[in-house]
Amino acid sequence: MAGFPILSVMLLVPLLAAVACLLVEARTARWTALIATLVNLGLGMVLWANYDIGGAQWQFVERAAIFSGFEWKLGIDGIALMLIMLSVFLMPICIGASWEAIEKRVGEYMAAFLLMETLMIGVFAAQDIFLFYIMFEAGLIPMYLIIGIWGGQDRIYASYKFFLYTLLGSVLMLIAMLWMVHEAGTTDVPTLMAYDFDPKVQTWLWLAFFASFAVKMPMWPVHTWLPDAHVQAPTAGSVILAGVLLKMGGYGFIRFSLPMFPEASAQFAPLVFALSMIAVVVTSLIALVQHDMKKLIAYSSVAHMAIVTIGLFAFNPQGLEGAMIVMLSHGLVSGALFLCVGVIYDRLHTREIDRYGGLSINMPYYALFFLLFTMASIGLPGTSGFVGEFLSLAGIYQISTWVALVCTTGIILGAAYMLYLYRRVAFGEQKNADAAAMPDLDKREWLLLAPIAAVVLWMGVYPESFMAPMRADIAALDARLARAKPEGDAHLTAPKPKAATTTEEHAAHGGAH
Amino acid sequence: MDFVQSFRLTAPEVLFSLSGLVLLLAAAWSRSDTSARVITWLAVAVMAVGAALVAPTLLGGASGPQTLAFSGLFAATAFAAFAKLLIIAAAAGSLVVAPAFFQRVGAYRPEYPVLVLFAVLGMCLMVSSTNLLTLYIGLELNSLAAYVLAAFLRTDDRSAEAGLKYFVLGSLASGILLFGTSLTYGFAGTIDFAGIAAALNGKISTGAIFGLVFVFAGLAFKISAVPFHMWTPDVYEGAPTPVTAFFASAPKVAALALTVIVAMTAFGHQVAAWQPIVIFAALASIVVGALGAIGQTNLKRLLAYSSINNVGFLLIGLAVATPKGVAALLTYLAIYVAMTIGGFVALLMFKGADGEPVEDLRDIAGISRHRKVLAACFAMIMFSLAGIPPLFGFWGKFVVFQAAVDAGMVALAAVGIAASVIGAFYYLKVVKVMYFDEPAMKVTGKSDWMHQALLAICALAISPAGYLLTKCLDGLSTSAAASLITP
Amino acid sequence: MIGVEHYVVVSSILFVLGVLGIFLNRKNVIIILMAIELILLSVNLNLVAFSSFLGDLTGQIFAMFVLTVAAGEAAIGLAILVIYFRRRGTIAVDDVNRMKG
Amino acid sequence: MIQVLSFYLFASIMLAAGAFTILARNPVHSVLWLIVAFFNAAGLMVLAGAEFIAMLLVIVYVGAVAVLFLFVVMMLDIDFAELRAGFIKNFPLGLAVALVLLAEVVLGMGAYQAGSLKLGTPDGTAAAVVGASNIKSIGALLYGKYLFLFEASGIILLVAMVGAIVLTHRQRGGVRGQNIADQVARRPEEAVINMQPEVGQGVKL
Amino acid sequence: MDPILFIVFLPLLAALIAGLGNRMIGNVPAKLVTTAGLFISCALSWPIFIAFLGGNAEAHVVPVLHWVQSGSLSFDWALRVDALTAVMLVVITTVSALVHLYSWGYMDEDPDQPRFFAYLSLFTFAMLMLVTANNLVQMFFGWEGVGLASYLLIGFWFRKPSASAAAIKAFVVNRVGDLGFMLGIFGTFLVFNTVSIPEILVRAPGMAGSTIGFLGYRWDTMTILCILLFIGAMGKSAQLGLHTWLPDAMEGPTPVSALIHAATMVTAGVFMVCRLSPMFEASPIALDVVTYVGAATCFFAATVGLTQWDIKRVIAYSTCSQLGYMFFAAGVGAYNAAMFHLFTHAFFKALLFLGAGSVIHAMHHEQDMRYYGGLRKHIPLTFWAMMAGTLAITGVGVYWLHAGFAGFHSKDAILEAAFASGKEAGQFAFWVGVTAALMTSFYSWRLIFLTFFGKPRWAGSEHIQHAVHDDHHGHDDHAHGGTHHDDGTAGYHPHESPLAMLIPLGVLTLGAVFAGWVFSHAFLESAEFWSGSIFYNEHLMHAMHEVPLWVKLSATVVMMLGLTGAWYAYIRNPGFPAKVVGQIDVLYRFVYNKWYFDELYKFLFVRPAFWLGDKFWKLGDIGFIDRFGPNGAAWTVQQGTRFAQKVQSGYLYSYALVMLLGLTAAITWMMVR
Repeated sequence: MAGFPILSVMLLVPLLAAVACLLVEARTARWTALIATLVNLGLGMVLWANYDIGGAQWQFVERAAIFSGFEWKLGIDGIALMLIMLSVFLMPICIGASWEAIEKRVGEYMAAFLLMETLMIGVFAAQDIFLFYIMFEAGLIPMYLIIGIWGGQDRIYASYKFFLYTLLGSVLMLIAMLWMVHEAGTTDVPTLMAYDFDPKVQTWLWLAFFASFAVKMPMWPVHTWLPDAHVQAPTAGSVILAGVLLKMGGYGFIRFSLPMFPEASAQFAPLVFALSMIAVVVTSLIALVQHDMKKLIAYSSVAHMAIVTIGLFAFNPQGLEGAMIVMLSHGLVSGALFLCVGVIYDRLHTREIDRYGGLSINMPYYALFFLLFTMASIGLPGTSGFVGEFLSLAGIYQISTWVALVCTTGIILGAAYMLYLYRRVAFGEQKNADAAAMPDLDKREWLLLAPIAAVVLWMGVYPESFMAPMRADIAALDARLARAKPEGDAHLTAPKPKAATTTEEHAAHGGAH
Repeated sequence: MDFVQSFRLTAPEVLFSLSGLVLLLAAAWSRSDTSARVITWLAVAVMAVGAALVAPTLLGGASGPQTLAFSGLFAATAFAAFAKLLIIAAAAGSLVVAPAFFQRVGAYRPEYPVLVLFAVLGMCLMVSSTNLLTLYIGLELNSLAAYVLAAFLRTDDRSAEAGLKYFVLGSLASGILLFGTSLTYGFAGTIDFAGIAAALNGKISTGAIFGLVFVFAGLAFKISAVPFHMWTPDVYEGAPTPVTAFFASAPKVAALALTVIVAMTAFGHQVAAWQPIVIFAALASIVVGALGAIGQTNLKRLLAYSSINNVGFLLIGLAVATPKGVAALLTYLAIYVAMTIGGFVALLMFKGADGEPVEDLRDIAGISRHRKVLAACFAMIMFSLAGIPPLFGFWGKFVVFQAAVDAGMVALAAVGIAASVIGAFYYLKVVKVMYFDEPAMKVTGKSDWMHQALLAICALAISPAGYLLTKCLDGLSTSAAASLITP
Repeated sequence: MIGVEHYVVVSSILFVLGVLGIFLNRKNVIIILMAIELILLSVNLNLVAFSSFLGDLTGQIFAMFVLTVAAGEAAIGLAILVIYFRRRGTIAVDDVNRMKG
Repeated sequence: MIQVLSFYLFASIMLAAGAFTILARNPVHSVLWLIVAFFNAAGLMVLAGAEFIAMLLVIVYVGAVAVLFLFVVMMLDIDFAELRAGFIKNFPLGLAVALVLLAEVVLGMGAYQAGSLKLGTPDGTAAAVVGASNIKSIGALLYGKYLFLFEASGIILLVAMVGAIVLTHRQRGGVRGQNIADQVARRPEEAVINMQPEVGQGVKL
Repeated sequence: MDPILFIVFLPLLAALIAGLGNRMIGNVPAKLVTTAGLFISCALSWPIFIAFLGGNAEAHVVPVLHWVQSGSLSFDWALRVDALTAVMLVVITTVSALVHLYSWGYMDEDPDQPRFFAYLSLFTFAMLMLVTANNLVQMFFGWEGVGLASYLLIGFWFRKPSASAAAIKAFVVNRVGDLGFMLGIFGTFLVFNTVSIPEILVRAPGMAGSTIGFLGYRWDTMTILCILLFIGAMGKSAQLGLHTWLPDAMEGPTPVSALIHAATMVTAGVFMVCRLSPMFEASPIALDVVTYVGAATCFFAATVGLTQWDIKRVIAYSTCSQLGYMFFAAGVGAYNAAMFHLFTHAFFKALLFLGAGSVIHAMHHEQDMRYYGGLRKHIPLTFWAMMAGTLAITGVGVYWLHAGFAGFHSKDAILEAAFASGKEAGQFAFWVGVTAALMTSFYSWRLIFLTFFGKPRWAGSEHIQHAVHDDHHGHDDHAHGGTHHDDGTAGYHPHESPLAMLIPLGVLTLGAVFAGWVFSHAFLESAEFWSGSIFYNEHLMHAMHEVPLWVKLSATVVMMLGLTGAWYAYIRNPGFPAKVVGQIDVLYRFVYNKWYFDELYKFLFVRPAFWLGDKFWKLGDIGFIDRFGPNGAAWTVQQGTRFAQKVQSGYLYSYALVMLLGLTAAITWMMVR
């Protein structure tokens, strides 16, 4: 592997395929896109297989000083590896999901998706802060087009909202980055991660980064672009949006905000907690009253992302790893849920929950998959959702029991709205003849959902595969954060000597006879 | 006075004047369309030669006394060379697309390239000026040619109106500039930038301050910075499109370079005095440019506002008042020229079935369906103008804000960049119209190969591939800035 | 004794008159052109006065160039006015209003 | 004393003429007032010791520019009755702003106090040649130090000329010249056609 | 390969085969696979239990798979086998196997049988994972897994709106408990830095007296942890407050009710408390809480059970009530008694449910006891099975012989332990328990009398009419359907259930009759049997024997009273209940409506949730955030644009004016600077 610029190749493959897609007609474009994404998936596997767990923190590093002011520097750690894997895993599925649903301007559509893939991998692999920014921002363009061209009724509003909202969030981050680079004299992310900024300045820098990542996550109250974007985007667009784009916010926190500004992170943790708590409760309640499936899932995403943020700001390995797993899990699960919506949307062309009902009767396998992902979404143990949520919440409990309590109510509310959705879609009598006549999953849809289902279970039962590569990086981050770690409200006091005697008495009492 | 040395230093300008005269003669004797074309190409060739003459200055990073020609009236510094190259490129670009445009209405005449050539000459003087007089002569040479060019399509109502507005307001602006010049002369006792700088050091009299303000006001008109921007949308809309392309690019480069020269040399010790003005103008330009553009349906007007918007960002580079800021401004200018020329060329390619220009935003609805490449290029230009990475337009904003942040002007950078989001809105709108809306099928005309070629070049330059130029741009602009500001 | 300040005041007033001429007038573009000439005149007056009081001829040279340019400007301005009039049959400032927004 | 008197005379007449220039309803009057203003400005310049510029002003402006204005005014054949000089709506604002500007310039610079202006100090490179006349000194400078710009200003004039011609010069359209050869060569059989139209068909040309 | 692996994973395998194969493999193979799997599991479980009974088995842990390792938080998939687990294993696998078998008959006509059997097996797997958990998280896995299965099975007939509503209710209410459980796990991890149960139990006593922060207050460590965990147990075991899902869960097919909502899943809470008994022992306050909650539930559910008409609901409330017994037994420290009652209860309650199922089956899915009556002769085997169950639940037995039906041994032990504990809470629990026993006896006999005795009252039932109507449809004019038969049968002839249903009834009848007598020694008096798997309070066990005679006899006495009362009210003088009800109308309605818990919750939680959601959405997100955020910004920009366009008027003079304004402003600024 040594010397082979696998990350650059992974960026290049979809890029070239994107150009190719623009030039060929629909059928060929589909196949080109599929093959390219599969090739990238393959490369991702190679990457994972060759990733040396416990080896150097940054692996597959490539650098080329071909730009002024910043470098072409790529490299990954375990965290990035996992998110890259998520991206390359979801991409072929997205292409597959669009196979029949997209009929107009197929070449451009595929090109937009492939470009998106390049940029996503770029975001996670970039080791230069400005390269990261470029990739991070650039993703807006293809997504804007995807929502705007192939979206639903109100696509224009949604696409604008998506674009401008996220743009506004991230421009401030750019200023902060500029300042940091000026201060630290380097654009190298690993170096910056070890640079100690003045805690006073950290406050501002942190806020600037927060503006970007909070929007991207999205956190309450800057989440309102998400439901609109999701509802209007085509199925695959929603998948990629929920699956990967939202993760960029979390990735940003874990790669930038936390290691670069530990003190500010600690200082602002209460803010994050407050917003997250509100998000969990409020967006869950909102999800409860939605009539549009995608909107419901979108709101649930906000709630899940709040679990990510509290995990991240728990300042301990459980929280951090939990947050990462929630991100991965949510990427898969919400993606799959959007696919599930897409499956029936393709058949009936409505996302109105009330138009469906009793789908378990005519679409049993669909109902099964939908159920699995619903359960994963509400964090049923054994699915990926549980591991992440559990760790995140276990992490936050050590910092604040209040936050833990409020956010844990998310498991109740989550169950309520997801099951309510499931009930209205899959249970009950078949209300509409057209919905009742829908055929069950076809082969293509099986191929889309089954792999996700498999990974969801895999991650739920044996998350070690996913956590092992990240462990050292999380530990490093935890060590970095140690100095700013706030003391939790739940800390234990040693048993009082007097109490100890009572215990003994009690024990004696119990065992004397 | 060493004339040989002086002529050597002014070789491009001399070349432009002499060939301008020769071409004018040629124009006088042959009045056919073909000859106009030939003269156009000759003019472009002259510019190419001029560029070749300028280039060594830039590459050599010329600075200091040996760049002065004609008793110090003219300085062929690397800074000037950088600006000249951009000016020449922009002028040549807007020139080669002109014949096809005018030919349809039968209005193309050989004087056009000659006027452009003289305008370029004027701009070269501007960016090489070392004193207020050279500044004025260069400015007026450029302006006079520009007034004529604006009204060149004399059979067109809008063109005439554009010429009139441009002329009246331009004259007012040069009057303001001159008044400032006279005050500066009076209170500094000299018109040499170096002399002014020496005289206006430390605390200066209110008269000199007023001179400074008037001079900046006059220059602000030329670069169409708010609140001296009012002419821009009308003139850009009314002038023939190739002329608009020219206006939006070359004179802007010249005027900005000139502003930089004046600000950094003549008033180099008075940064505190002009900085707030520039900052205000910068932010106001960003905001007003964006706000004005949002309501537009005419694409030329929209691009006009966009240019106002961009000037705001460029001025941030100046407001920083450091060599780095100047270098950033130059870098941005280079990218800006590519974007602007590209944008207007694309605009020129929006033609109806009979070749009539399509300027209304609504008429390009859905052109992504039948003119894929054109739409893609225009969309790229729009995103680039909005400064969305990975398009190269981002880099311009990036360096400017980097300079600002490096100079400690974080608040300025933050406000500026936040305001840029407003601007993104209308660029998005254009893309939206082209990509999301149902086709209006108005743009059906064939494009000239020249247009296509030029658009391709510009599109390539602003594409992510443009980042490969960053090293080169950075090196050149840094040395150019250094040549201007000698510590 | 007449000092330079007198000249400055006079030329300032003239300058302001010229400026006023530009935007107070709404019927006749020609007047605007004349107002511009007034502005240039004020500048020249300033330059000459400064030149004289500084004992430096640069101001007068400058004034000469201003004169030259002003002549050229007048020619161009009138030419534009002529073609405008040809197209529109009016030179009322109020009518120079086809492009706005 | 006479200097002071003439200064105030010239200055006041000039300003009054300037005001009338912009206020006159008839453009012709405006031009004439403009000429008056120029003459008085020339007078002021003479007072300042710049004879050459003063003469130039009279020659160039009064002789050329003003006449050009007059010419255009006449040529355009404008209905002066319509051109009642009205004032714009925001006249008070404009006036106020202009006055503020004036006040600031005058007060700010301290120009209301005699002898208060602190001018710069020239480097002496452009000082008047001792003993030489104003015109000679200017000439020496113009063809010496400022030669380059002098040439450049020539190009300005050239551009102005070219521009003016390009804009205004036109071949009269719609004027049909006579081609006698064609007229002579025309034959009746080309001009007259005999047709036998069917009933109700009409003639197709 | 340890047999426990087969015991646990065979049901999973079977569930996967049946579930994924579904209609592809057909009904019979799916049923065969699952049922066979369970019987094998069952067959492997008994030897383990017997080995523990014989005292020749060691507690051991079988590792399966690494699960999670995050910082110091680490937990694996592992199967723990000890005496406590062994008890649960036999209960689960036995009842489950029998229920599988029973379902062959009961679900015979259902089109979705593979799905049903897959769910059942899946449930069994999850339950087994729960009881074999070696750490709290795996227990939670099982906890939630059984919740899922319960959800699926309650909603099995998902076309019925009530069924799917009940399913959601069950899941969500359980999640409320799980909230406590999760927080408990987090707290436990925080305190002990591990979630491994043995380690926690070893160190728990040492933690007494330490404090921990929770919600801004300092609490006694063990108290708060135990209470949090106990909230989880309350949810799963349907204790007062979180009980509302259990009666509704009867929407599921009756075998499900028997397996999940009587014998196994609902006892998970008791199991958990017993499993963590050393922890609870470290906190007297937590124990008191457990006692009071258990006692209150015991009483509450019994009162409601008195009034219900739906045969399954009566049994459901009875279950709820019995769970209360188990909890207060645990609360007073008699964990072994609790486990014993759990054990016996599993048999007789499963029997009651399956019997009820058999009745329902015979009565064509009519569940209202008002339309039963006189069934004794029509379905005698079911009758006798039900009788055995009722004798067991009411605790019929003879004190002096130390012999009686299953409930006699376990329930008496609980009451004695409560009395003997000497604690205030124990006294309270004792009296409540006795009262509840009286009511238990009454409603149990009421059920028997209403169902099997008296005259048929079937004619009023729509189900029956429906069935009759369908029967007659082919060959008879339906105009006279039902009116012909003055005997109240509406012409309907109930049939005894098929063999597949009767065999389980038979086996469980044996359990109901003998389980108490056979195992009471091991459970109640043998610390060796428990071998440390629970906190064995030997002191209390001794004290139990010392209680006064009247205490020992109290249960029997109240049983007799209840029986007599029921006989009087439903056989002797059938008009009597209506009269009594008429006199205590308010109280009756209060009890009949389940103390208005559902209404209260609907008012307190459900409606506000929807209302708030709607408000947060329409007023919060749309009306405020969007309106003043993005849309507000857009509006502001729009206004700015309009202004900019107005200024750009096209007039030269206004342009000049703007320039002049700019200039003047700059000058002014310079002057005032």
